[in-house]
Amino acid sequence: MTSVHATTPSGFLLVLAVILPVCAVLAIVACGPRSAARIAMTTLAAGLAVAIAIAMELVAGGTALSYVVGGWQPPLGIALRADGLSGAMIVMTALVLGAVGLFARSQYALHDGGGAGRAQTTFWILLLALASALNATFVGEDLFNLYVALELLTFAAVPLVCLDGRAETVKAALRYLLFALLGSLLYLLGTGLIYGQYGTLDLLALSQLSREDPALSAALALMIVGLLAKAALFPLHLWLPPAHAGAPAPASAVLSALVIKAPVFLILRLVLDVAPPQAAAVAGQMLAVLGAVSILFCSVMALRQARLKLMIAYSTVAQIGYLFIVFPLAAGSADLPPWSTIAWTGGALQLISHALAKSAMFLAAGVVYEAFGHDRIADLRGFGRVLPISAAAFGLAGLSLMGIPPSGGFVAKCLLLTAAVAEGYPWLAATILAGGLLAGGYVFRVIDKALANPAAPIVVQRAVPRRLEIVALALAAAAVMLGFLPLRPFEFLQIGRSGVSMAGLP
Amino acid sequence: MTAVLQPGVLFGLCGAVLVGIGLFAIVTHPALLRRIVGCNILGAGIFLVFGAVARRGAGAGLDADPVPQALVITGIVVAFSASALAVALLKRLSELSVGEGRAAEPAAPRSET
Amino acid sequence: MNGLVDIATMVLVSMGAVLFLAGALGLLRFPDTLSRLHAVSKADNLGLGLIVMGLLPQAESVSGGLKLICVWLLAQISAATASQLLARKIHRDEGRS
Amino acid sequence: MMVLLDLALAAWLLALALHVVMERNERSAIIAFLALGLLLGLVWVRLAAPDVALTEIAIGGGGTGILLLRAEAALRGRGKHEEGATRGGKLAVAAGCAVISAGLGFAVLALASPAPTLAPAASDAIAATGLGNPVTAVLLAYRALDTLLEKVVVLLALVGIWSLAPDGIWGGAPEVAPAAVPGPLAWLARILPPFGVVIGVYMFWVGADAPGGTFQAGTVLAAMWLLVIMAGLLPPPDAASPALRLVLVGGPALFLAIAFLGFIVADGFLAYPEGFAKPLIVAIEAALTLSVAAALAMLVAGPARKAPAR
Amino acid sequence: MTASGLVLVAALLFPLALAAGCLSERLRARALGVLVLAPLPALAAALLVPDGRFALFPAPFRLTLVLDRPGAILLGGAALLWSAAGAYAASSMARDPARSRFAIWWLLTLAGCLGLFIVGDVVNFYLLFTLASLAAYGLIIHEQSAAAHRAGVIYVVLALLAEAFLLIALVMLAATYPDANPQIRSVVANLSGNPMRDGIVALFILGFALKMGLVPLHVWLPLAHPAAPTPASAVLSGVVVKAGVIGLIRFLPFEAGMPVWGGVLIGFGIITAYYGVIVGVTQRRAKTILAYSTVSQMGLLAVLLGVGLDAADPAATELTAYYAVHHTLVKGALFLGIGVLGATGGRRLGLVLLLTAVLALSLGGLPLTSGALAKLATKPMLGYGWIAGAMTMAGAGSTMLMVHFLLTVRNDTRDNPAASPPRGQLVPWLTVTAASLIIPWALYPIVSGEPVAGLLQPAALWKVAWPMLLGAAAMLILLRFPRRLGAIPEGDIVELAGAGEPLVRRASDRVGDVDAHLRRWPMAGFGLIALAILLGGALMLRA
Repeated sequence: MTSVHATTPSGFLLVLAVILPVCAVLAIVACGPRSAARIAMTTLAAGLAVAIAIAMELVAGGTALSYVVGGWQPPLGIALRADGLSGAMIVMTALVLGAVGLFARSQYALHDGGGAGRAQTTFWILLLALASALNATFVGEDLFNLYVALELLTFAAVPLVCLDGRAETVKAALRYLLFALLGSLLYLLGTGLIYGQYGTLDLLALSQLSREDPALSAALALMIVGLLAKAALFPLHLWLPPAHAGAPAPASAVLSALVIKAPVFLILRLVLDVAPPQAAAVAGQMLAVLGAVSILFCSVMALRQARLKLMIAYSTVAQIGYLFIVFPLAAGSADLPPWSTIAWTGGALQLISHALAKSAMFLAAGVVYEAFGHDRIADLRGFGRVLPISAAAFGLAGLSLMGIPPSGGFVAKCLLLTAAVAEGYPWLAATILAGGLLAGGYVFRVIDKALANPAAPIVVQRAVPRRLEIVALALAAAAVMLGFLPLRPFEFLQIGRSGVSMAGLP
Repeated sequence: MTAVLQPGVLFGLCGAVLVGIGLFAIVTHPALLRRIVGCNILGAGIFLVFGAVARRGAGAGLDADPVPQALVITGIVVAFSASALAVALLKRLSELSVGEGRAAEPAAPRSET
Repeated sequence: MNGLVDIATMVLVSMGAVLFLAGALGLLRFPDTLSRLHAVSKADNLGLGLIVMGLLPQAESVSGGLKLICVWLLAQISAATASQLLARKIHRDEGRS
Repeated sequence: MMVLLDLALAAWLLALALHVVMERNERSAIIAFLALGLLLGLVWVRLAAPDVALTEIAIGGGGTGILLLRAEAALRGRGKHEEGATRGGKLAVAAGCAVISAGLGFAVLALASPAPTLAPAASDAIAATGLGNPVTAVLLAYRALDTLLEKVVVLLALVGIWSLAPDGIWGGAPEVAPAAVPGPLAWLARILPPFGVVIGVYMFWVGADAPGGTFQAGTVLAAMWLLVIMAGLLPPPDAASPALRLVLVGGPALFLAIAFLGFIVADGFLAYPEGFAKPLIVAIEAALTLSVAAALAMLVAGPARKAPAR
Repeated sequence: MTASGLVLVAALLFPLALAAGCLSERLRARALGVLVLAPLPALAAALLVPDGRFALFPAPFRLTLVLDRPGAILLGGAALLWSAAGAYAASSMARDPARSRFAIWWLLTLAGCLGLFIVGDVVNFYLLFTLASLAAYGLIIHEQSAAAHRAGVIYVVLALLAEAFLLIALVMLAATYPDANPQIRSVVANLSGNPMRDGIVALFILGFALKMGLVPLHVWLPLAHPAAPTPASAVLSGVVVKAGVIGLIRFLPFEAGMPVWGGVLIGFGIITAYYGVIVGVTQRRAKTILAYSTVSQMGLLAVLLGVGLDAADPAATELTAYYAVHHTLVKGALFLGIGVLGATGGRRLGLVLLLTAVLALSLGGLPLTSGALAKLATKPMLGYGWIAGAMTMAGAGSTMLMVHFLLTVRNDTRDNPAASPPRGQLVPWLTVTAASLIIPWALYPIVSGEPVAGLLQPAALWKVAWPMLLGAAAMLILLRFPRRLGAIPEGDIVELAGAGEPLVRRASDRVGDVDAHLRRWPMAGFGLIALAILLGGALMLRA
């Protein structure tokens, strides 16, 4: 193997990012529910510190962080590696999880006094497991290790869906589990084929070894489609709306904001790092078509929804579509590798700003649900009077989804649009614009209700602590703040990328 | 032709067919329990492909490459955990909908989604 | 000497195999569940016993032989229990119907 | 001769799999699936993978089988049915599956030749671990991170299953034993466990150097424990009971502790200090075996049905 | 940074700072009172800052503020109207329970609107344009009536559409440009070399025409402007529509000229000018009539810009700005006047009516008023061809519409001798009225380059007087057909969209059906298999 991972001095941070939450899971299982929330919050804070440390190391060093686990070099052993994109993902994950943790701490403390009940304890365990699984996905370099991480993710996400134990959420969870399982099995199958062809599962090595051959083609097709099933891209989105709409608000927030990003991230790595250039182009075109259809179709579906959370869930499927139209736009060229293109930055920014905006939206919707006991949009007239902060959070997050300046979503869409125009993809440009209009439609439907005069005096069923609303607002504000990034390729996302001699280049 | 009859190839092909059979069961069978069984068949087929890969990689005094074999062991445990979770969900769902069915809808509950 | 042992092994294992075959035939041909059960458990117990006996001389070590006997014993126990449980179930089902 | 056996095995395997899919009666299908598990065990032997064969028979066939059988019994008559595919849909899906199988077969046939392998690397590196079984070396040394995370997966599945209990009885015990324990079962539960425990410990112990290891041993132990509980000889444990939780967490915790120890005394995370690799690995395996046994048994037992005895 | 630079920054940031201040409870309670102050820095900038250019905030923000002649003219008039309308609102809405919310939307719209006149870089132009567009929604729906909500919905849909057109146009404009956020001037100068220039210009015209309300994209305007509270109507109709005008001024290549697109603008402008009159005379509500008059006047502005584009004449932008500022002040004063008239009775009523009549007829070109000045100033540019003739006839049409308006408001006033308008409303109205009469005189020599004395010649007077008389006469004839009233509903062709509604609904239902179908398990499973085969097949064939 020509490529050798070498542990960098601060590579142990990657191990910590993956393992710290695992330690906390074990501690909660061992110690019982009493201290669950405390352990979880401490760990999330530590996770944020680790994430920031990773980002700072990346900026300071300008190269990727690597860690060879146990000193066993790949292909026999497993390596972890974080480049700029991974670093950004890790920080985003830590931020969103921290905010959701704060939200859940108040919310779950609300329901019963001790916070030692079934849903509470399980929630904290699953949240920490999610943190570990997401970080493992973002830093994994080994395809099978990534499979285990994906399964960990699924197993943490599924019980979150049916935390409230109602029949319909259990049904949604089962459907989610089966479809995700199907997806990860297809991924595993592809892993087997790749091992059989190249004798390694290390992504760095594969990026140099991969050639166009039938085994790799079959493997890539299976893996990408399997991951699509987990990412719920149209037309494989059957499980997402009921699952994300049925889960408790903090769970929906992490599911929509973070969990479906992990398979997307892996598809990105497969297409850009593993697939040979021609194959990457073919797969990229197909993914872009699916992404475009997803944007248009599911935005219309979001417009049609009568319930707030279902609307947000459909909007997630639509927004995921934007991440897939990046592939042909970021194809790059001989002198401009993909990660120097503006589309690469736009895609990454879309990923991050959607995570922030969507979690804010779900949390705000959770506050609304908690306050009114329902989330039927038609009956929410004037909720802005009662819950002004939540309405503001929803509105700000909506700005980002619509791509209205100044917001992260705007910068992302503007970059993608520029790329679409410059690369000669008018249909993608039209899709981006139409998607923005439709998003405007469904966000506006809710805002209009929030500002309307209530038909009858509003009755709030349960007072919601202000803290909950402020968490949602903070996330939405973060999504808007991203809009002050400059409109150009972002250097941080290129860290560690140039080291990979690119498979996508001749 | 004889190459196909090597265990390393034959059972790989066998695994490929099992994958198809498992997929068919998962997608078309109306009973949820049988879909879980289908997942296990699909899994078995995938593991056989791994096994074939391992067998082909015999060398250095070993009859097979130990790495894919170890992966399969991990995979089997994960698949079992998945089945257990799915079965538990299924049981819970049936309990819940029986309770509901008595209360609300006497007719056969038709799936809502 | 060796030849004699080998012949004994062959004979015993073949008889065991025949018994298994008979059991299988019974499973297919007998009219009702209880008699099928009877055929299978009888033939299998005996067949397995014969096979194990036949293989014993071929064992390379004492512990290997012990393992073989363990296998037979465990199979005996589990088959007996399983047959019992099945028969019970059939009995109860018939009583109900 | 062996080719014929292989062909027969393959044909039988496929026929049985088809039977599992086509059979109308749920119970028969599941029993056929159990048989499929045994058959797969044989196939794994033919693929020179005794470790996998043991795992497949113990977990893939046995564990999953009992899980499914229990589920079938619990669901009988009210199993959830969703809409199936229409006739045309079935045909289309069947055609699609056939194409996938064909493509996959083609890919398998087209795999690189000579096959790339890590067998030399694995056997070269095994000296450093002091182990004799390369599969164990892969699981607990080279790719120990996978194994560690996989333990968390199992634990998480258990947490997920436990979370399905109704609020009031969360933390209670599952219901495993039937209302009236049949005599033969009770008899078996008295006779078998001593054997089973010996076999389990043996499997774990030889795992370092010969086929066997934590999963296989853990499954046998789990089966014995379940048997005893099913026969009503021991009560099922409360999910909240500290002893159970400690056993569950013990294995991964020890694993983690030794992994972190690697930072101080060896090259880093999950690295074993030279010369101590084997004893440390055996210690990890011992703790993991117990954890796996407890976790697998609880996975089969399902969520709580009785309020915790507090 | 120089003093004039500071003033420019203050013009943009002061209203935003006030809006931010409204986060505090205490300030929010008094928010209505500061509305009059918010545009003062902008007014100061328009008066004090000479032609200047100040780039502020280097990378990564790159906010550039530029004040040129057309920008300054528009900024001054707009700031004056905003200030006066703000004072009016402080009085008329003092009892409104939702006044603080109104004030926040007001400040945001104001910041966006005034900022547009001075911003010099592409990204911030778009940002402020969006701010002005979306914040205006809050003003439109303020009264919360069903009509207001309907107007708001239609407005937002079209505003977002305009945003989309502009965004793609800006992206296409800047895509080939190395700098991510270039100056508007430099990209427009490079436009002629851009292979996509026709598409870009078409999209700009589409986007800004939506904002201006050119037919057939005007439907939101006659619905939205009357729905808002009176002071908001004044600024919406007076200033916010000018966002489209300044957009066209900034982004169309007047130096290089584009005859084809100039012709398009002229065509749409003339159609709009007549269409606004024709539909306007059928309306019953005074505010709606004024809104249609705005539509018609925007058509005239489009013609002016079209002529400039056609002839590659940059001076057209100044003349357009001059015409626009006349319209800003007059239309603002007319809307405020409706409010004042409603509160006036007795002897003063006649006086107020007289003043209103002068204002109204000014739009038609009453000699010695701003309207006459604007028409005379633009005459030379139009030449003596058919365009000039069409414009003159449009002036006659304006007179018709204004006579109709005057008759309508006179009918609406109830004679209540005791009523007298509060000073808080009267003074702002009088201020705007006075400004509308005086400012154009002051600007005339600068813009047209001719002395004011020329305006007093009898020939010049007659030039503007005869179309007026023609219009008035036509209206007298039209009065014989009272059934025309109400013949065309407010928002005219938007009613046609209602016919399309079942179609849209059916399409949407179809999408829902498809979704339900796709989300069935076997279907999704089949989708998964099919995708795998497709992708695998495509990859293998390539391999």
